[in-house]
Amino acid sequence: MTLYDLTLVQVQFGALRALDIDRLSLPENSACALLGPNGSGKTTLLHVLALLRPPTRGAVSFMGEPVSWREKTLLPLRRKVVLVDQHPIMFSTTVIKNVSYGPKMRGESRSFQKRIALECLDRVGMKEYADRPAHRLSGGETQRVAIARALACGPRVLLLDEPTAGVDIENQSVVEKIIFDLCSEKNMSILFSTHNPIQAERLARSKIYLSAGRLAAPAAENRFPARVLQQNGLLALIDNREIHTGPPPEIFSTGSFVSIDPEKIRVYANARGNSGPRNGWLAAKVLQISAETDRIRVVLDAGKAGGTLLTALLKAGDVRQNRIVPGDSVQITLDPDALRIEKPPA
Amino acid sequence: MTLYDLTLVQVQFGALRALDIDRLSLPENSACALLGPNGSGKTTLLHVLALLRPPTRGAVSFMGEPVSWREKTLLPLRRKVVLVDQHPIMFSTTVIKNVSYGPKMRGESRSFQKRIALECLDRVGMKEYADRPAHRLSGGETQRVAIARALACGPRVLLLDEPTAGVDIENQSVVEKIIFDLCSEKNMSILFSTHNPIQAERLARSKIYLSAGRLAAPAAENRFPARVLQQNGLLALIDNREIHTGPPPEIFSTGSFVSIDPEKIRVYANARGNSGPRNGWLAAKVLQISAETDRIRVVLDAGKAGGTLLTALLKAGDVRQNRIVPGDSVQITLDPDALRIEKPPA
Amino acid sequence: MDFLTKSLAEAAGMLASLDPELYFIVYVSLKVALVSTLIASAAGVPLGFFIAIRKFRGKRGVITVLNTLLALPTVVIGLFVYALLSRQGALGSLGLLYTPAAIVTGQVILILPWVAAFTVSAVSRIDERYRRTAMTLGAGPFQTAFAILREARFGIIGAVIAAFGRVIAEIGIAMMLGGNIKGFTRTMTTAMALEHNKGEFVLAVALGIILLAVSLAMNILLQLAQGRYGEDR
Amino acid sequence: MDFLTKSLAEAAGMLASLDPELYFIVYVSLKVALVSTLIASAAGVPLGFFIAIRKFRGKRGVITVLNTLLALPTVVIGLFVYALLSRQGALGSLGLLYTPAAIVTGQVILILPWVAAFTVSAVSRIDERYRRTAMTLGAGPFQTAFAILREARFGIIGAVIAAFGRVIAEIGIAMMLGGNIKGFTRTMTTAMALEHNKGEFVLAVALGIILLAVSLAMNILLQLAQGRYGEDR
Repeated sequence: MTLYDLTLVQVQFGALRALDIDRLSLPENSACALLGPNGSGKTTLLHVLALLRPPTRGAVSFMGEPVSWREKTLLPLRRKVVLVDQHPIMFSTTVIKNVSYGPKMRGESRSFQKRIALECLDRVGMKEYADRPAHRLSGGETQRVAIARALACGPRVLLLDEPTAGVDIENQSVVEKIIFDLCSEKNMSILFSTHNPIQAERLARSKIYLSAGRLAAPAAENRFPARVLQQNGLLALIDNREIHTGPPPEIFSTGSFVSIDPEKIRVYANARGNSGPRNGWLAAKVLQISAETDRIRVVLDAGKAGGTLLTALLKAGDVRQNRIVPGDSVQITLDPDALRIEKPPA
Repeated sequence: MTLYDLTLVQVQFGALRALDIDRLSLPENSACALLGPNGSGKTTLLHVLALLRPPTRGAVSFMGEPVSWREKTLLPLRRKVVLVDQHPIMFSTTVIKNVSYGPKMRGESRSFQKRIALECLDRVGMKEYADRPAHRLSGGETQRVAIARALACGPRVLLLDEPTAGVDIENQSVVEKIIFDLCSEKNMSILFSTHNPIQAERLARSKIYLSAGRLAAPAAENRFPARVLQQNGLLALIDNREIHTGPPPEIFSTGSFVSIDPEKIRVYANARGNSGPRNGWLAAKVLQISAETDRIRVVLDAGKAGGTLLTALLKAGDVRQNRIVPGDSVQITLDPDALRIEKPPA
Repeated sequence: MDFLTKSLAEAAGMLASLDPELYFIVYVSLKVALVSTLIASAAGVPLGFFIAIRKFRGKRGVITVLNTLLALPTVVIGLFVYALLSRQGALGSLGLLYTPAAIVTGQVILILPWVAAFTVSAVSRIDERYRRTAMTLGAGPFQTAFAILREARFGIIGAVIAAFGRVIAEIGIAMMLGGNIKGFTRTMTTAMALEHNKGEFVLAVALGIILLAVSLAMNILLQLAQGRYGEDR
Repeated sequence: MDFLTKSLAEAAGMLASLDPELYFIVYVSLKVALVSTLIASAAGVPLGFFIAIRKFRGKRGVITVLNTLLALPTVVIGLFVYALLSRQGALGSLGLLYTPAAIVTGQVILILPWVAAFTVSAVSRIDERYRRTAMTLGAGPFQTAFAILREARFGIIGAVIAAFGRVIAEIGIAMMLGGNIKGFTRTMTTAMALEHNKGEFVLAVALGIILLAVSLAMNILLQLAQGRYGEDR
């Protein structure tokens, strides 16, 4: 069974379209990371998935049921999913009363509330804080208690909004370890947002990328404000650099964007003695290479002067064979269908 | 001439020692990045360097002169250095009045104020915003105007606190480009803090690492809360994993930290058929490889279960020869003097 | 200064001797102020809470009107209620003029907007995340409202304390609607204002000491409530 | 209700006929309130600004005292100043009792803590980054202080407006120290409170209309200043 099915979901804040998702399915018992830059809509998506914010348009179905967004039918559904905010707040009472809030709302007995709260606090290593005032904890401690408070609700889905942002360095690894353990939990799906690709890679089994409110290719960084010119029938201008592309692009004035599919960038080590840029090739410098689920993620500096960051997704074999090491100068080409040009908003 | 000389500088906030620097020299005309995790003292150091916060203890000298921290002698020195805050605030007036504030304070003529302000706004591409109310700009626009406002002071030193934090994605590359251009400026030193190693690598010519208020080895991540046990005379326990070390460590209870020198970690590709861990070796997985000034930075997952992130600094040749690619399982050893054990605070 | 010192000494003696006239005036003042505050709070706190947590058309306008009503001068309220309660007035037949009930009526009109407006402000200051947190943890609409109310408790207590401090120290309404009738509607403020140059100066000073003590005590309570409140956020 | 409507109609007629007695009372009220506000602001704004931007021992205590003085009841101030200015009082020889100067003295004592406390609060709300930004851009100590003052301007204007609104509507001080002398110290509030059941009801209603208009106007100005202020941050 799928956990969530989103169809043509949009969230509009005044003039800003914060979220614009054509179709998104999340399977049950998944451990999924939600990636994207600041302002890309991660938090808005989490609020929709937590059934806290009805989308402006579109249909959401949760655990096979279409969500009607009427308060009466919503409550039982909402009790199956818990969101932990980016900077969680604590009710101004003790830690244990915070953690037992969920069971209390569900009408559980006092003894059950206490038992489950202590159990969950123990899981995050905060049992000895049970009787402390909750609003005096540090950022990292608050995050851990907030996770315990969410777990005490016994949710089928746990949503975490940037769980390690604003957490001190000592608690960061503790929180990551808790999430790692939760990700292998049976009978609970987990979805967390992060801006840290390494964290996503280590903790999650799958990933979603957001860029400007839309689902994006797994390297949303490759999106540039661009003037696109039809010149020689074949060229696109990005950040004043020429990049080859197959079909002649349409002509737009400023305000348009160019996205480059990271899977369609080829990277070649500089051939010996062949240092000058060849026709149709771009010179670039390798900055970073990291592991992606079944690919290698290569971050390239393709600009003239501190210029344009490009992300390519390559096969491990290609990287090994080419002996590409960060710091290397390389040459890149784009496949004919690598470029996607977005019209400026009307 | 050195720009700054700090000797035994400490900044204390109540019980917290936010900054504790034994010795730091910054050369003139440098372009330097200041790295370190949240709460490591980056902002506090910038405030000291901007001559805005006298250290609790220690001596600062600026452009050859010892700083006395008396308001009278401080003002002429402070007029040579400008700090751009992490989230800069704008005075509630027009953009151009904000930018001409520095020249105005220096008693420049109105026509000069206006000319220099427009010039600086032009440099950051915000000239057409001159007459807008400054406190209604977006985060990225505010950052650009704040840089223009700082430049209008004609400083010898420009300090930027996380200049791309809180900046929308479109403006991020613009701000980076501005910083890149400023870094190649003659007669102006630039120091910026960032938590993005790629940004530091691309924009700066040198780097400073801070960890818990102290200057740190160039990979401060290798610092773990640890129980260190004298066991077999040779072992240290980190995060419940055993790591070899040469000299028998002292015994501390909880609260101590272990740092591992990233230059003293050796990484070996798994020998064929020799997959089990050998004596004195640790198994790890390569997560990320990136370029560091004259080294390659390798991020390793050395934990059992989503465990311990280790950073190693290797030579490019070693990486190439070993054909290490992210995703690989590798084995690592530590040099006998790789571990440094910090006593818990008294 | 000698005169002031002498009056203070005599007033202290009067306070110590448990003068029945003095303490009856204090009793009337406290009773009237307490009843006014209770009525205004019983209506104003739910009203303010409702305005703060509900979204409805014209909400901004309602809050502006509420804030504007804060400026109602006591003498204007007094005059308005007088016109209603006087023999020629619409409610003249009730015979309430120059009774404690008349003072309470005017004072409730005075502080109801205070209690409501400060409740709106206290509840609005509560971070949106409290609502979201309660909801995501499975609270229904009433439980969510209660969680928000609970977080705003110090602000709301502060509103009630401020309202009590305001009515205990006001004079316009008490004078115009109570009429300073000895042993019936004479309050601390009316006695002080009207009797001081009729040979009752020592009584006035003694009442002044008590009124000052009550006012300062309310203010200190208010600062404690706000301080506690501020610390919590 | 008929009575109230009739009174309102007659009062409107009185307002329209530019009745000299009516407008002289309004003139005295506005003059006294304005002078009080100006004196209190001239002292209270710098005092509050100084307390807010300086660090000194006992700052918290000074702010607590200032906040506590907000609760001084008008009748207590009136009684205290009366004791000073009455023939037997320390300043009795000045002959100020029952003059506009006496009212001003009492009102300044009333609102000086208001102006100062609200200035402290307005300046303290100004983000620490404004100070830092001014300093790093090369401003000296006075220029930095001026930059902060400039950012706090709407809050400070709000404090002054609130103070004016408070004195124009207060009655305790005006009555006890002015004595409601016709053509000299009779203010809107004292006239309304003391004359309404002596056949001067229409005058009282006419004054009530003007006082209400002034109070609401002040309050609306205050809301604008605060709104503008809030929007800026």
